[in-house]
Amino acid sequence: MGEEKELKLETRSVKGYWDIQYRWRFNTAYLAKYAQGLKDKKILGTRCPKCQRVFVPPTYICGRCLVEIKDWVELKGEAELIAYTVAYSAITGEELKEPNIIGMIKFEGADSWSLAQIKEIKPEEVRIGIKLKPVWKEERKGQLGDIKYFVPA
Amino acid sequence: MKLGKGQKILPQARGGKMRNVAVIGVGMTKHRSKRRDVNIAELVAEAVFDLFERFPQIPPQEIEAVCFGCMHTFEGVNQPELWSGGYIAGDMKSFLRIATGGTTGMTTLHGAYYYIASGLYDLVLAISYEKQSDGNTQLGLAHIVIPEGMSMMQFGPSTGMRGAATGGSTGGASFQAQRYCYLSGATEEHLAMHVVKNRRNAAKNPYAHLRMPDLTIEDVINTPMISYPLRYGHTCPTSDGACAMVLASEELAKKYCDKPAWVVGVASCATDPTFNPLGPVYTDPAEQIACKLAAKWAYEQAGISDPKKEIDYAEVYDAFAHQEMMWSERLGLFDEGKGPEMLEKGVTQMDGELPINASGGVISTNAIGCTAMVRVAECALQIMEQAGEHQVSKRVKNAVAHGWGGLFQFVSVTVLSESPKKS
Amino acid sequence: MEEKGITQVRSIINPEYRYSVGRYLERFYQGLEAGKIWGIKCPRCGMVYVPPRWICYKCYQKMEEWIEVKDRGVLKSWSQLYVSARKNPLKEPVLFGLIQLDGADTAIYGELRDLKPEQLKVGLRLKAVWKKERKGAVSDIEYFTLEEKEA
Amino acid sequence: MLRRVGIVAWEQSKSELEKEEPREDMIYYLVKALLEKNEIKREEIDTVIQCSNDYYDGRTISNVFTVVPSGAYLKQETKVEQDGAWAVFYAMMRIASGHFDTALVVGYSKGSEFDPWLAHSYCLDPTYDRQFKFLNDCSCSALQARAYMEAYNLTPQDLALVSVKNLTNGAKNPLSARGFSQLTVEQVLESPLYSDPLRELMCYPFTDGACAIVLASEEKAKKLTDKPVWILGVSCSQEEAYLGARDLTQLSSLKKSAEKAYKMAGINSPSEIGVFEVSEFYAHQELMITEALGLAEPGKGAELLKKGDTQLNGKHPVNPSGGALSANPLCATGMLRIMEAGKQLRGEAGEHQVDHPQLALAHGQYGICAQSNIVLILGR
Repeated sequence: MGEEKELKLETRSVKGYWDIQYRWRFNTAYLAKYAQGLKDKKILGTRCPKCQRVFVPPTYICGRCLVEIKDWVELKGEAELIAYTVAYSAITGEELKEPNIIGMIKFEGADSWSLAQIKEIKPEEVRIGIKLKPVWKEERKGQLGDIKYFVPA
Repeated sequence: MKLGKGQKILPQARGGKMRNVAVIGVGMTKHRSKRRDVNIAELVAEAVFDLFERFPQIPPQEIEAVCFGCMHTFEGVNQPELWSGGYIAGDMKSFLRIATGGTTGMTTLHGAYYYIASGLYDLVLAISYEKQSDGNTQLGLAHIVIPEGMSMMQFGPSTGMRGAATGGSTGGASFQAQRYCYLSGATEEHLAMHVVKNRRNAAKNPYAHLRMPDLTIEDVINTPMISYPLRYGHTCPTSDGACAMVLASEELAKKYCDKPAWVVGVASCATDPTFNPLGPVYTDPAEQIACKLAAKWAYEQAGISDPKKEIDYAEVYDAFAHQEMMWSERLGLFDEGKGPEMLEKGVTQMDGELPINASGGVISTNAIGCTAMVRVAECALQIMEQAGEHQVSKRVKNAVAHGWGGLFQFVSVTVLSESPKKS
Repeated sequence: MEEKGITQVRSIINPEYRYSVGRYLERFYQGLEAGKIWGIKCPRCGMVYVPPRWICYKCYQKMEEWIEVKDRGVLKSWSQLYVSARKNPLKEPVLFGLIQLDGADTAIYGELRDLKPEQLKVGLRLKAVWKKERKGAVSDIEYFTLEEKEA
Repeated sequence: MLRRVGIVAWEQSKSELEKEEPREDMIYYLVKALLEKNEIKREEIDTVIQCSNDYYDGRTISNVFTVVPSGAYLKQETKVEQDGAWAVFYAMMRIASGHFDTALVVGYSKGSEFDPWLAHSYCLDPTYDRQFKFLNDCSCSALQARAYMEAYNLTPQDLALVSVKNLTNGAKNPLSARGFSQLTVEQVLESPLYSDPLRELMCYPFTDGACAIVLASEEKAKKLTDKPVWILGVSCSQEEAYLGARDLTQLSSLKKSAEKAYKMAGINSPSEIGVFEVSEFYAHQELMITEALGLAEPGKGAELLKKGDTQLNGKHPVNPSGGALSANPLCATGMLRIMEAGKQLRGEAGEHQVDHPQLALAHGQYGICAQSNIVLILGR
């Protein structure tokens, strides 16, 4: 083995599967509270009691301090763009109808960043540092999708 | 790097006497996109045979332990060291199996290092592989977040999740790329320049996958944009391949090898995910605090106080076109923001002052589980002067190898040297 | 955690894999298709492996000496399976075993049919029953059953 | 070994057949309890070794989201994908090398959230073995059980005696997942047949659980606790995978590991060891394990058991905690054995405490039919 012409040899294939049926459990209490806040146009985060860092979306363990986070804070809706990408094709490789701008944004008063879709701006006009604001759905159901996307403030 | 209150960086604990460990043999399979002529165990065996053929003075029967690594969900074989053990002189030997995402290859090598450094063993084989043509890498990678993602679906898809569902692994890297370009001023030409450099280097390495001696910057720039700023030509291939290394104690290294490459610094560091489509992200994906820390610890161990002067060669994990520039800065090889300039000046070329990825790097070859080990293997070959056609012009006294993985959160660093550590 | 909110979700994606069998099993499967069983012999210890493989695990030797073995042999171990790998009851229990073929030093798996569990013992002589239409897969040997006495 | 390494603290999540607590919470509370009870600060931990398996977790790179709850943030973290006892072994080597003074090892799995037998069937060669749909963890072990029983004329009653001993011991261990204060051989032999001769009560229960252990260098161990448990000997080895080529009547790799570990610990005979905590995933394996460890001649494991030697109050108590038949949270199982062995040495095992052991043995295994084995010898 190892010779160039042998490397190209095709031997037959047999199938195999990863067919375990998982029954994963998750602690979603924090996300539920965050989603509920969105219904009232509130952006909620959690604050580490020790290092005071604020996380949005909320998390419940601070890795740096190894403590459980129970304190909640409400943030203003304004956010700053930290990094972004413009997707031209889907995960499947298909070309998208129109380019999709996704930003990493930081809410005012938060120490963490989150991902957000950005609209009403041309890809070539996007700049790091621009201020963004959420566009809310008219009928909010306490779902993550209650924020439709973000637009320049 | 900003650290919170009360956060101190732990120095490496110092024991009394330490043991010197050296790389005395390296073997690899030829990496190709599809190796359908062999099965997984045979692919692994091929790398080990390559090692014993290239370094015939190492006796296979003297191997005491095997450290084995791969990302087993990509191929659907659970703990493949069990199956492969009988193909690699591993019968009745001590086995350790390590998996840490993209860094697996290097953390596996670190396992072999500690086997010997502990004083328990003297001759250890480290192996890593990936046979992506057997499996489904995209689906495998998606399984990093599928469970968490599904748990969130009761709250509906968020704006970010909808967005992040595009681009696969590139989707995350493109934020890092964009952020890095913003911080350093790297341009589209720099990204392409890096790809051209490395794939031309790969043309000199028969074990590499994408070997393109005539690639031009225009060729790269003309590939389709996947996710700004990354184009198709800016991403690594998926390869089948395996890598094997033999590590030895000082006594055996001198017995079995004329010019061993000494392992003088090993370190790794984990943070929380720095790209996470589901939850909050705490740190800049381009900042890579884990890399800075791991490098600091590894240099300290190696007694290197100024990597800019003392490191002669580097192999870094450049899965995407911006990463070689970024990592070389984070590893302290250049000042922050100087990566693009160094690339432009040809400093990192095979005949430059600080050649990086003469093997062609990850952008030319990526069999995920073994990629990080190949970085160390290539550094070792340069020090041992066994790299063949891609041996760099300058003499390599100290080299640094780097691996990266997880959700942009694990970094491992290995420093090799032509002389053992003074103990 | 303080607020209870445990969500349970089930997996829905099952990745599929295509394993290339390599040159050694390729020849083995080709043999099955032709109604032959190929083994391979270690040049050092002389052990004959069925199914064939590249390397002898004991001697770390590459093997190239192909040996055809008989489609009959002796039972080494057996079991009757009542539940699936997910612990769900099977419709019909499956009787299966490890059979060492004449000329081989290792055993192969096979289903056992037309046999009662009480009849089974180590060393029992069995023969392979081949499928009429074979496709170069393990299922080409449909099952093993009692070897009739030589006439 | 360059320096002596001690076990200074341990903690386990209660093993349960089904735990409501999600993975991250289980790990966080476990590590938190371990550090707080033993007054160890997170800053004092130099390296963290996790032990899990992507197939058990159903996640590629399963440690991605457990770095934070395990306290590994900004530490030298790595993940061992075998049984937890190997993770302890690796932690020990890391400390012995002089690079680290302390290590935290965390092993866990949630058997209620995946299909362990199916996950183990993926260990088989996919190009041949896995093409036979009847092969899985249990049915392969049944082949091993049958081959072993045939070789030494053993009966299902002999296997049932192992279940009776371990499951009644398990009832004395408040943290185990399965146990019966009263259990008879008949009851074991009436439990549902899975793969002949293995019945429900002869197979390990799918278990949720986790274990965390802190190790330290000699100097540091003495600072962290006044009752460290020292690792005196350790060895692991792996035999051939293909069942058709293996001698299924004995555990060769365990035999070799035990011999090496005894030598390292300076032990001439296993009878010097006061208590044995072993990973018997199936009832017949405990008999094979006692033989491989040298407590009994080949084929005489059942006799040893019938004599009462391996009982809680016997000459060589094996699995006073109830063993893996009482609780088998994969990846944590070997660590539980180490922890239980440590508890026995410290005299902290409670109702299942044996009489003043000076040395203890912990055994871990993984792979189909205990293909890979590790032995640790512990002492005060």
